[in-house]
Amino acid sequence: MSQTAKPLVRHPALKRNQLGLTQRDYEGSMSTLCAGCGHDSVTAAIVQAFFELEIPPHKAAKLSGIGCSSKTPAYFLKEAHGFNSVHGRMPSIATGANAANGDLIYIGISGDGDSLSIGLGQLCHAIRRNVNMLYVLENNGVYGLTKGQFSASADAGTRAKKGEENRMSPIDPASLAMTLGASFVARSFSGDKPQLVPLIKAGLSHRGFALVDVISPCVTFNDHEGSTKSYAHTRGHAQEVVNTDFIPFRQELQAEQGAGELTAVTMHDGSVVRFRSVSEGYDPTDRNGAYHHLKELQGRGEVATGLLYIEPTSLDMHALENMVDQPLVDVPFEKLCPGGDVLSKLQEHWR
Amino acid sequence: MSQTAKPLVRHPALKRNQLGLTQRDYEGSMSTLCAGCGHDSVTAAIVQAFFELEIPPHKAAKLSGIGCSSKTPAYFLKEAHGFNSVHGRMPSIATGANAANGDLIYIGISGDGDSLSIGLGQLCHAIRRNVNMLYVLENNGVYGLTKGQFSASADAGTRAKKGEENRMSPIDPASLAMTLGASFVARSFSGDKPQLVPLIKAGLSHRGFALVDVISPCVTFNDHEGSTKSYAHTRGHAQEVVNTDFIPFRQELQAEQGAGELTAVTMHDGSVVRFRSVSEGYDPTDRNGAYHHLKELQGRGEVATGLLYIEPTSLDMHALENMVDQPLVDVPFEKLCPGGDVLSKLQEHWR
Amino acid sequence: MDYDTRDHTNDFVLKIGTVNGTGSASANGILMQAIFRMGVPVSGKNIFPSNIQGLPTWYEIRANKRGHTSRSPHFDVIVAMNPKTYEQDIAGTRPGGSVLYDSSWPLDEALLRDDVSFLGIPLAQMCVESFRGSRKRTLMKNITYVGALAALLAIDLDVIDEILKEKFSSKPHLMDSNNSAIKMGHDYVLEHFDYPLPARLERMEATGDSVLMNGNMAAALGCVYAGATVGAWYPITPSSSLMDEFVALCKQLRKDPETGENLYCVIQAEDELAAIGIVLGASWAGARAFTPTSGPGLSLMNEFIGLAYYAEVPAVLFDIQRTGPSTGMPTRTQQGDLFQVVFASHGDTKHIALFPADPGECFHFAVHAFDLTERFQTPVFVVSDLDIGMNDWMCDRLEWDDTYRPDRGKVLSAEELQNMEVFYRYMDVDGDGIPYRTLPGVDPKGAYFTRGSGHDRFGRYTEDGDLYQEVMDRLAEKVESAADVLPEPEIIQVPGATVGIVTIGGCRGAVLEAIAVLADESIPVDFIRIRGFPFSKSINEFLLAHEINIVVEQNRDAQLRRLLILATDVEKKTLASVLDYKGNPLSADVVLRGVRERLGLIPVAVE
Amino acid sequence: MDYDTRDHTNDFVLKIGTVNGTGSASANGILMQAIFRMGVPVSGKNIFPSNIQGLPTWYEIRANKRGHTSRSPHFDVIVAMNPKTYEQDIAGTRPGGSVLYDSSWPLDEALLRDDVSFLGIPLAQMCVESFRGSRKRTLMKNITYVGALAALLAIDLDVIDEILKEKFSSKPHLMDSNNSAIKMGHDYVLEHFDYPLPARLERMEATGDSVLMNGNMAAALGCVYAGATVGAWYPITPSSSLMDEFVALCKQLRKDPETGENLYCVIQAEDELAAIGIVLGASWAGARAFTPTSGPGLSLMNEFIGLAYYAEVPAVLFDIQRTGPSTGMPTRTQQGDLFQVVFASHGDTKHIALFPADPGECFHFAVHAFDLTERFQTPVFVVSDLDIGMNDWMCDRLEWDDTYRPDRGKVLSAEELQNMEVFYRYMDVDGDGIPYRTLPGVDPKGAYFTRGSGHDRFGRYTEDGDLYQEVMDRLAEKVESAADVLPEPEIIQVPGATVGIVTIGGCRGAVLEAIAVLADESIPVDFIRIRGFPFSKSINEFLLAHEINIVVEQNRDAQLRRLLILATDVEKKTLASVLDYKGNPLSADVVLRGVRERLGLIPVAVE
Ligand SMILES: Cc1ncc(C[n+]2csc(CCOP(=O)(O)OP(=O)(O)O)c2C)c(N)n1
Ligand SMILES: Cc1ncc(C[n+]2csc(CCOP(=O)(O)OP(=O)(O)O)c2C)c(N)n1
Ligand code: SF4
Ligand code: SF4
Ligand SMILES: [Mg+2]
Ligand SMILES: [Mg+2]
Repeated sequence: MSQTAKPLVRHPALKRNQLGLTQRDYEGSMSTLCAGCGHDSVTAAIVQAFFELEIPPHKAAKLSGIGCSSKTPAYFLKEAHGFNSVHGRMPSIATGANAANGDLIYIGISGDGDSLSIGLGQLCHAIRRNVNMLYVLENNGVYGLTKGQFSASADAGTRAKKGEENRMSPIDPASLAMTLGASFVARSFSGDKPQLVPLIKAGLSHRGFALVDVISPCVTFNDHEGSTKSYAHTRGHAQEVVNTDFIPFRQELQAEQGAGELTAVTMHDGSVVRFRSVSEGYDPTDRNGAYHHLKELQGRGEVATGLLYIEPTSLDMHALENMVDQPLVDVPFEKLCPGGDVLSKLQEHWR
Repeated sequence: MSQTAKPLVRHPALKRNQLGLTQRDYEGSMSTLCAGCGHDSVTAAIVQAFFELEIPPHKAAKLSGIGCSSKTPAYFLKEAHGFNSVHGRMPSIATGANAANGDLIYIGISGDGDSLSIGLGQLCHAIRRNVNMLYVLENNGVYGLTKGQFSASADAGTRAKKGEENRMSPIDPASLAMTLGASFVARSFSGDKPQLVPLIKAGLSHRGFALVDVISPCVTFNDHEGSTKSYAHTRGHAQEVVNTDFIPFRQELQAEQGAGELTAVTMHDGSVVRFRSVSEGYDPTDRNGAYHHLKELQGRGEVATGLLYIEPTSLDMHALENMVDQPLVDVPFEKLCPGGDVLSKLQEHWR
Repeated sequence: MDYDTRDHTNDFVLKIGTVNGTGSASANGILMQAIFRMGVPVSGKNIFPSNIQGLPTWYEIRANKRGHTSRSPHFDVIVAMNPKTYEQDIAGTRPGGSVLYDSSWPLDEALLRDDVSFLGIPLAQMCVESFRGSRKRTLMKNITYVGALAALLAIDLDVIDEILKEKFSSKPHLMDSNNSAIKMGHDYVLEHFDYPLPARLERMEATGDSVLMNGNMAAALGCVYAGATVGAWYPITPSSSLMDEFVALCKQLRKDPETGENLYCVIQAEDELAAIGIVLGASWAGARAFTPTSGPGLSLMNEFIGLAYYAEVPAVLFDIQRTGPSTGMPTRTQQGDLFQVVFASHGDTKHIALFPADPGECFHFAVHAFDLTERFQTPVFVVSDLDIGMNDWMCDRLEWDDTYRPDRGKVLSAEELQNMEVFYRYMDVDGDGIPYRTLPGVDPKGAYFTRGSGHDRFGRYTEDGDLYQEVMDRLAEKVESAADVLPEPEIIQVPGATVGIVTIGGCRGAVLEAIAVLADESIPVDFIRIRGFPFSKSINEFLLAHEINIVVEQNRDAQLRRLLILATDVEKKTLASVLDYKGNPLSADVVLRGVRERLGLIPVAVE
Repeated sequence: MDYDTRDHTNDFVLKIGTVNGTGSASANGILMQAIFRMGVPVSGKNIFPSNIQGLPTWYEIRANKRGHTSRSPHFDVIVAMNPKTYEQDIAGTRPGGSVLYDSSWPLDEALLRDDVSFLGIPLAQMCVESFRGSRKRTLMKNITYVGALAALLAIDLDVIDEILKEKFSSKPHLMDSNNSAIKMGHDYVLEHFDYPLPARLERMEATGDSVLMNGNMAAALGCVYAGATVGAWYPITPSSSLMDEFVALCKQLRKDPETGENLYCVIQAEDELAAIGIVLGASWAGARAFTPTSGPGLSLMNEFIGLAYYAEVPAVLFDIQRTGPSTGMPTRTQQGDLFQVVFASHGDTKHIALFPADPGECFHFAVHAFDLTERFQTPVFVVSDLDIGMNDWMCDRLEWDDTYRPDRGKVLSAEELQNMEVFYRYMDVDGDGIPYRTLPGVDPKGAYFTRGSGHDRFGRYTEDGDLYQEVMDRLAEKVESAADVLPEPEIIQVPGATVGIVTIGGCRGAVLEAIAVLADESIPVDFIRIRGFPFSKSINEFLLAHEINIVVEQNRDAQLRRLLILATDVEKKTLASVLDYKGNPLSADVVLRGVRERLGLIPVAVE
């Protein structure tokens, strides 16, 4: 493996994980996004999450649609295959790749235009199939790459840079996902790395479809006064409902620090998600209760963040489809082709 | 108008409405659906609703996608224009027609395949725009016209005629619509005409997007033991949460009959929807409460029916787009074309 | 063309008109199979409505000792079970033919013809007396006419008996009723009519090496044998049965012996955009993946097809054509998607296509398609149609070479990558226009970023015109080079022919039958059937070698002719057209009339 | 081709290289406008990245007294503001040209050339000293180089002053800073360099009847004047600005005077499938509706386009082409969608297309498109591209005939319906292939059922092959008949020419410039520019009248040539190709090289 060679050339000061990799080894090419774009912070959080989870970069697959957000897979995990597909159709690419090789760790990056307009149908159906992947929705309320039109997540009353107002009510990916039966739903803010990193790690470890809706401001087209997706507005209205802490499998639990009752959920791979309800009586394992709470906050103009809902024991697409554990790409042809004798037997019935 | 001529040739016994039309005048061509198909009952309910609302047939426009359900607009209102478009894309056709001529009464007919698979994105966005139309989703859990594959509304655990089981959880159009902020959400059963007719009438009078999800069994492919969309199963599990009664504008309120507290909601056109909560404490004007109740029933395997949610004062697309009241198709060209002088003035700025 | 002077033994067409949803399919199947087992070449064409129950539907069986089994509209025997279509069915009977009808109700005098013999059997009445339950009675009515036809057409009762035994081995309780229905119909004929009819059967030995298949079943089998593991689809007539068959076969042949788990994954997508997306994702990850669809689905796949072409992602698409444009006539056949297939998507694109003529080729071309798509790293289309895909064809028994191994094309292994200095995805290393690809998860060195946006030979994003053009020119060269390895055209030449008939797909049978008739009239014509696009040199040579080439195809706009004009050196004016696009399987009559018109043997008919 | 021996007064190319997102657009606009107002023919080409901030971007201004304003790569003056591209920008300067750069930082010696004069101005430094705030400083740097160029190119300062006054009339506080920046740059040149440069301006009177426009703005204006009321779109470069302009114009011109309510409805759809669906719904209901899009969107619209064709629903589509296939290079131009446009959707289809060459035609063809789509009841495409749509063109002032009234085609009024026996939607009453249509809500007698499934001339559902064919044949005839009323080709013929150059769209300028050069060398060639499809007779005649026709177009696969081969009588071998598909606006050089090669005047370059 090429990594083993790397440490030699690395600067000794750089911290290494069990694989001997430094955080740099999880980075990608230089970002070409605008200085200050929220998406770059999300990229940084992803890099840290993968580094801390000690995932061999090439065992991950990065998928995206089209948009500024969808460009970002080029900016992390340079040693992983990436697929920057077409606008709004990444979920189907992910579904197919997943069917072919369930052993890879799939991370999909999308934007609010990519996911909630052109891609809404595919997103909903990937959720329904519970495709095993982390789906990061970099949500800025606008179409960045096409210069700032409102997206479907733009709040009613929010104003565009040029001043005109969006009057339609937004599509909220989190409550939508919960309604559709998603097995993992979280929301965070690109400016809140301490909250975002554990959520990404939990999402990566969740077996099934993990949606992380990240408010990720567009500094160029939607960070002005009057926008409800600006840094300022988000800082002012984000309401953490659950504080999450992720302990990867193999790492011993540290002594529980801090107050408040602490719940722990164990994932398929043995990792543990620990969370502390910040918002009074919030239980992220109770779908209807969580949904209700979410909507109440929304009613008050507040944005619930944190691990909103989790169903750690849900069946993912592979289980639902009763597929073999071995990735289909690894099944030898001999096991797939029934051969000549079977063919002649079959044809006996066709006479 | 041709109707005025009709009564002469009509059989005197047939009851007539204010327009002098009989129920027959609201019918269409012979149905080619299977004997016993739920969709034909929905067609009958639509005919009755239009007759009772005394709508001149040609003032309605019938739209649909593709499917057995989508064929039904041919079976009612023969004097109305119909548009049987392509699979899953009827909402966009309706949106465009509506933008061009807001004076017509739009009724869209779709199926669960048409609406929840290929058409899911368009349905969600028509809801978001609050397009002024009645959207009837004839929901049978299968793709009838293509011979019985499961649709996205098939319940987990339901079995196909050939026996294999659907393991994915269903997409429930009602709770989806409520999550997306729909202004009118109802559910009924093709076998329950007394409940269905007033809901259709209310939906037609609602200004905005009115979704009526009708469980409409497919006798050929999904009416067997083990199906959760069969006549038997639906009869057994339908739970009316609100009993609705619709009083068109101009008709004096009859003396209130029956017990239970009765609420009345007045629509844009002055018509009144009266409902009596059957299910303890159900309030169809409280979105979150109604949603919660709905989900609870769902948890118990019961299907909530009736007027699930209504927001009579919502702004429809025309209002949101600040359009003139006059249908755009009627605006004279002279008002649309700025003329030569303006053109030369404009060009002064282009030098 | 007039068959009627000929002896009709083992040479007739039987047409059965019923109401759809009344279960006549299995009865008709028994008839087909019986004729087949008597060793007589036979085919069955199902002319059904886009509806589930209550509308007219027909099944046409043609038995022909010469092996001509394309559709023929010369109906010798009509089984009229649907009063709604009595008029057209009776009118459609050839002079001297017979009409078998249900005499439980009197036949309208007005419909009678004196050049046709009417055989009334009180089928409904007999079944009401002999069976219980309306569904049962309806079904048995069908079996009863089978019994009657057995007598009228001299079908061997033992053969029918054998078929029923196989059919109902699992459900013996049905055996008795079927037997008695057969007997009932048979006896009635013996008592009341002269039998057999001039249109009759006589044992032959012409079907020994053959099987009865439809193209969708065969294509599905091809996918199984090619080692396809991921299938994605959205139901659409007439392609749905391809995936139904694939699933059925996999349930039988693709379960892990120990765990019973699936060695395949079939996903019913939410629409065709998702279906092709799933296929691209699966192929990109290294699986052999495919999607069956038809016109409307193909239109929806356009954007993704362009991505696959430009990003060089394999994908196998089956286009089971139906009558277009738009929704068109979903249960009728056509060859109207040729242009859409080869030029799908915006921008400069060109796609590889295979054109099977029958179920046998559907099987072999399906296997071939997977090799081609991986070898050339571009989408490959198998272009079939409703006639090939859903009708019952007699074909040679399928053979399988157990030494076959998939051609995965240029896929680099971890070892190969390790031994490489550096890997560049779109570099033309071998000078054949085909770059090397890598699969995710194999090795960090193989990592690259797949994109539909501008990229250079290194796989890097670019907006540089020269670097962009370099890749585009290679793509053109790559796809063109496939011409050399695609199936060669089927060519049949005769001495002295100056006229060539060019055709494609399911037109084969009708064209060969027409050529046989012309041969009898000693009018020699050569035959070429295109089997792949881009076109091979041999096609060019054939066209240039003939003074006039008549292109026979089933669409309005002469799409094959257009492709020949664009992609060969032949001069336009030497390419004539015979077009049939009414939606039914092609018949030799249409070809003959067209060819005679083009050759000036008869005046051009003005329709 | 080498301009360098020529006098460069009013004949030069200025190239400004900056970083995108630094607001140089308005500075460059001022330069364009100033040259224009000095009466000198000018054009501006924006070569920008598919990115929002931080990547290289260029703006090329060409001033040419002969009126040749197509792109020219012979850069006389380079303004190098982006160190990342110094190397390529300096290398691209023509011998004898000048490079203006920011000398706040030293220029790398290695980049120096002795055949180019380097003019260093410490722009950043000067702005840091004179202005506050980083954003302001960046912006003023741009205005400062405008001032410098004013001196170097001899731009009239009054003209610039006038432009600034108009620009900032609303925000006077910006006036001062801009003035001082202009002065600062101007003075610096006066102090430090010889001025003006050989590439300089001199007042002319050649722009009096012209305006500066881009095609998207002009097309949007056409939609307003045609009376379009419903627009639906999904944002996509380079078509987005068309709808932005339409909305801006409507806000100004389409408000109800009393209520201030909108006399239009623009819907930003959830995707292109919905956008075209909305257009069909609106057209069906009787509005004039349109959608602008580009390649990927066009691919997604395929299914609906087929419905519109078969169900005969009007729709106007603007395809602002960009470099394909797939996502391709979104900010580069191409003519790669010709095939996709005219044959969009599965099954037999053919669509009417208009091909504007410049913004002026975008305006007029937009209006024409609405008349055509209603007259022929079929989708009509206006096929533009990024170069026409987004770049700054000098065009004749637009004229409007106030007597114009929309041609709604055969739409029946309530009265007409009342006086009819019965109405059938698809009946060819007038024998011209065009049936009558009705709008919903007008009269019960007009009711019919619109469907994409098989239908007969009465509008009834059918699965009957003859009835189906009758409608399909009429459709073919109908669309073909449009050829007679589409804009005739632009033809320029000279005595003794045996060679024709055929082109389309935005290639016009470069081709005419090339022809002028050939004329100077007394090589006579004729010119034809296709403006519509289906092709008119005159196109056929032109092609047949020339020994060889050289087709100049901007795509890889010679799509226009292919269409000519299919739809005219010309022999393939007489059609040669000159292709340029690197993504930049066409330049005369490319045309000249190509034509000379085809004419055997120079050997074919092997790239
Ligand atoms: C089929 C298609 N339509 C339109 C576009 C143009 N387009 C590119 S990105 C984009 C929207 C991106 O918005 P979002 O997903 O929110 O990403 P962001 O740039 O805001 O991060 C659009 C409309 C496209 N590439 N493809
Ligand atoms: C693009 C496209 N894909 C597939 C089809 C085939 N098709 C016709 S109807 C249908 C499903 C109909 O199901 P539903 O909407 O539930 O209607 P139902 O017949 O059950 O009433 C499908 C897949 C089509 N017509 N168009
Ligand atoms: S435009 Fe907005 S979303 Fe795009 S890179 Fe810039 S800041 Fe980010
Ligand atoms: S198949 Fe099902 S849905 Fe279709 S008509 Fe028959 S019963 Fe109705
Ligand atoms: Mg966004
Ligand atoms: Mg259904």
